[in-house]
Amino acid sequence: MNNLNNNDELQDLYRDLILDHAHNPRNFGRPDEATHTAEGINPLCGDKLHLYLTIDSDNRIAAAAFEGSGCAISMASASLLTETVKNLPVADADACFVAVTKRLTIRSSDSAAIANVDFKELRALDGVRRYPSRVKCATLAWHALHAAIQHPQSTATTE
Amino acid sequence: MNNLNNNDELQDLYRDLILDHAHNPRNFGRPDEATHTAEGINPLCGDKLHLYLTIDSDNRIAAAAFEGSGCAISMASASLLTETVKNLPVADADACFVAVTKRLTIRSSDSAAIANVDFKELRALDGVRRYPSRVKCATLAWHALHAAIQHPQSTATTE
Amino acid sequence: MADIAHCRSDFPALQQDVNGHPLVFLDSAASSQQPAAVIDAVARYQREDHANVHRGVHTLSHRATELYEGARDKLCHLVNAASRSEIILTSGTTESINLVAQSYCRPLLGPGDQILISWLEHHSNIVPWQLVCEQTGADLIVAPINDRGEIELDKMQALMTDRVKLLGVGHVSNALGTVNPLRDIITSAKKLGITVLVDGAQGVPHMNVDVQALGCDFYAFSGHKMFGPTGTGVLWGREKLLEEMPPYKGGGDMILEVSFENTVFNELPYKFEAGTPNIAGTIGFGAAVDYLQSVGMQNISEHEQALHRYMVAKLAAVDGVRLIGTAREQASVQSFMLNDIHPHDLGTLLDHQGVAVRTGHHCAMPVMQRFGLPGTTRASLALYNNTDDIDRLIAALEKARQVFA
Amino acid sequence: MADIAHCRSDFPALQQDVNGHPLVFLDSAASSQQPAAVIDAVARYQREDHANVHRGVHTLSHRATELYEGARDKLCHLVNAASRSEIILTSGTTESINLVAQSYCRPLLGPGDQILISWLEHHSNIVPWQLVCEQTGADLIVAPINDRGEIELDKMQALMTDRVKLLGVGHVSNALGTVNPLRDIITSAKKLGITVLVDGAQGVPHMNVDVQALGCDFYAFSGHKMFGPTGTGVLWGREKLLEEMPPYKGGGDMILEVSFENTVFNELPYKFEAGTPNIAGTIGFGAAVDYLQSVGMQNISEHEQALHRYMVAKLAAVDGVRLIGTAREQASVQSFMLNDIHPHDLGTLLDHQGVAVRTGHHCAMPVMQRFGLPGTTRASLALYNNTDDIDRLIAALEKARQVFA
Ligand SMILES: Cc1ncc(COP(=O)(O)O)c(C=O)c1O
Ligand SMILES: Cc1ncc(COP(=O)(O)O)c(C=O)c1O
Repeated sequence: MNNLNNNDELQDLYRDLILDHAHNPRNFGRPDEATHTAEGINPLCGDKLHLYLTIDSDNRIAAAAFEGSGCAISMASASLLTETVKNLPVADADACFVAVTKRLTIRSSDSAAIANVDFKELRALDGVRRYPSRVKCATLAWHALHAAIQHPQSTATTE
Repeated sequence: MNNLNNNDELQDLYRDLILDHAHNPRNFGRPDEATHTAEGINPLCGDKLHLYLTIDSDNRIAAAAFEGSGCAISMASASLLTETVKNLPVADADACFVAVTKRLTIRSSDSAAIANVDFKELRALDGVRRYPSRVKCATLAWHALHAAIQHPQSTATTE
Repeated sequence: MADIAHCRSDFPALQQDVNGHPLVFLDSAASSQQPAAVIDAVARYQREDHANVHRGVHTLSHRATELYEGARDKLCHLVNAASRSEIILTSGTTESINLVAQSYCRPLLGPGDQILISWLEHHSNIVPWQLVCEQTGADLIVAPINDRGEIELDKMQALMTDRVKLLGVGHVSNALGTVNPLRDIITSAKKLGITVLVDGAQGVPHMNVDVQALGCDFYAFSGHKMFGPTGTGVLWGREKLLEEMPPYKGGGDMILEVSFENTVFNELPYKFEAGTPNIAGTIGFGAAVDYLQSVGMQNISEHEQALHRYMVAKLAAVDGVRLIGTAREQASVQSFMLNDIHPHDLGTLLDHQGVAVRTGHHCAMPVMQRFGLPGTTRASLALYNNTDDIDRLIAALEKARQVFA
Repeated sequence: MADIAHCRSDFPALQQDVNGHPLVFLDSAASSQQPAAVIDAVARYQREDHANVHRGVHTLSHRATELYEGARDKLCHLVNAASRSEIILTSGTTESINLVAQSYCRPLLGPGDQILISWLEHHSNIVPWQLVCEQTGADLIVAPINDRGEIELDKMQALMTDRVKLLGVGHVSNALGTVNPLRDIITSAKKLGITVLVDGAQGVPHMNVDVQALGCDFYAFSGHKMFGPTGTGVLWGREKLLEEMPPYKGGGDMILEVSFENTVFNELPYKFEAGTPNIAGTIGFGAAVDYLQSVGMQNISEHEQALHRYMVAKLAAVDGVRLIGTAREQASVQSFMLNDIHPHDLGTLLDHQGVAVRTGHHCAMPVMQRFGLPGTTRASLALYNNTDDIDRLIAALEKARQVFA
């Protein structure tokens, strides 16, 4: 009933790295202080998260944390996000938002366009590209990042 | 393009008697006095007529007249109605309403059920049975008759 | 179990592979598949008989009107309405309920008045009342449910006072499958003269419904949950109430006469049907009624009940499965959790194995909040499901557990 | 005349005999026929891809959502909306206009305020305003038309004051074919800051529509007048206005979050789309847009204009024919009278010869009153009509005159 190919694909989506971040999210919790916050809501999944950023006077992200609940994909993506943007200049972090959302939504043939961003661990999210209905889960935290950078207090949704 | 059969059918609907009544309606106009009146509206055609009855103390229809505008079928039917019910006891007139509406709407095999009413000139309306969308035109005045008998002042529609 | 196994082959959508596996469709509570008879009735209408209804004297217009009004007659008989004037054709349950909220309640309500619903309701039987309460200053009050997912009848009865102007309650919960004790609820409400609307979106597809026997005042349902097309639905209402209500929308067909001084509304049911209706969809809805009746509502009920019992037993035996919704009377809908796997992840893992379930809040967020869950996984059955489908679901759950272990 | 003669064979309904004659269909303004491509798109969707949209993670639900939202994108491009958030999917023009009346106007209007329309309007662009005026105490005022059936622009302009809160005007009159001078009307209204709704039910099927270039605020149209299914339609609105409007109906899909304390509405366009939408119909609507664009709106316009000129010349030459509606700019719709034959009798006589026309008031009773007529006979053309159809109409009229002579 199941063929190998299918199992491969599933394991591609739920890679160990994803499951690890989902089960043990990094930088989870509400920090005492934050200069920028955003709420992210994905009505499809009922995913809901708060992203907290501390942007210092150099326009650099000194700290990033999140809180919330959702599916493994959205939790892992948020966890990976906090690790990725920490210590990045704000402009670079926002570039990551563009790069990640593009990477997950455009066809692979176009991927050259975003080749200049270093994805490292973020590649673990690639499996989601085969599951269009789950892309929103993976991009939710990134939309919240973008919203927080634009407006210190805001709400982002994926619809 | 036209076959005989078709022309026959059309001439069956627009018989000379119908066209005669439509062009020269009998008992047309608003009488000075009437004991029972009803308005009939057929929103499909925009047909609109007023029926005026004078019912005497014997419960007999002493006079019947109508006023209004509409298609040839509805005008002819109203004209024929006024001639038919004049001098009839109210109960017999109401029986005509039942008989005519049934005759025009039920399948011919059932027509035995209404064989006891004498249709005379009303047979001219039979052609309408082949044009279900026009049956309402032919029955409008009869619905108004029934309404007027039930409630001295009322409105009937064919929807 | 009534033998209606052959019905499955009537449904073209079920004869396909999804993600390399024969499709197991367990999402009929969201929207059911259509038998070929319905799909073909719609296509045939469009190929042969289409024209606008009601106002034409030409042949196609007449045929379209006959087919469209014929569907109304079928729906009238299906729920045993007193007359076809009581069958208002709408775009679905949601619109039917909004019609009652705006046309019946809005002119009636003021501060101090209340609308009573239950904690089990679908958003379509919550938000229209919230909107009209905000518009009028009335209050929405809510009867609680117990841990099995049943309305607490005594608490609901305690909330019934003469301040309550309308009680809105579902026939069957789409999230938990609970069949509500409509007779008790309606009897209590009627003692106080409270008008009752039943959200029957999940009732009509699963059981014989007789609106006159139920004793409610309004009953709303959708075509697409009972093998008919989307964009179709019914509001049944008592003629006396419908007569007194002002029209909901204005437009063509709902009027007898329009002038700038004075507009005369049409008779029932047309007073509530403004504009060109969903003609093809309604004809398909009529064909769906024919289909349901040819299989037999009683047979459908028995088949679904037996299959539901089988599914519940199998699910309960899966390591880590927790059933959500364990009402003593349940339709063929079952929500559950598997360990702490988020329903959406589980949905993807099942889909990957060709098993289609719905995951999330099922448009019943208050129910989810009541159980402290972000959502559930829900398997819902229709006449075309069989024990193989359940076995496939169980096997897919076992596999999912392994991936997340 | 653009050569699109081959298109006729795309429409199955036109390949039939009616009353022993090949069908001549001249009733597209009431509802158009569908090309096989649309009928098949709907049937294919039901056979292969159906599930409820938006909230499912399984494959069919995803496919259905993609197809449904894909249709929205096509409609967005068709009328050149600024964004897909501005395309509200409704059940038709009538619902689109009611939405604006209830959601935009009702909170805004009070005694002394006015809504301005023209004498040419369809009931769907009259009655919704009458209802909201009655609800709020505002007044409906009406710009007159001249004997050609054209809006008297100067008189309409004279009625535009700062008391007018909304101007509702048709793009094309369904009764008389008049193409209204939208640019002049909208420019004048905009100088005074008046919000403008265009009833485009008869506009989109016949010409290129660019809502941004028009400069109006709302534009409403129906699928079934442009070769798509019944029960589908669009309200286009400026995002800024739509953002500020409260929701129209409550239910599933139009909310982000529901609780009994606080319900958060969804973003545009979903805020206005409560409940399961007409999924199959909307997918068919998208297929109809594809079809229109494959033929080319410019080609369609030219073909219809040429054919309309041919028809008007032929009709004018028939003894006893009186044209009703002789505007200088007309779409391919023509009303007329033949002697004193009642339009319904004429309709039957034509139907009998296989010629389908619409007869009556065309849901525009004020226009009929203006011309002192109970109704007219109306022939309306679409891309699939040809000169043979017109010749058949003319021959049938001659015959009808003989019967009534
Ligand atoms: C000009 C005009 N406006 C509005 C409508 C109403 O459209 P619908 O019936 O599709 O809602 C129509 C068609 O009947 C029309 O021709
Ligand atoms: C119990 C219940 N009520 C109301 C609805 C709304 O029905 P629709 O979306 O067809 O308007 C549904 C289905 O979604 C339902 O299950």
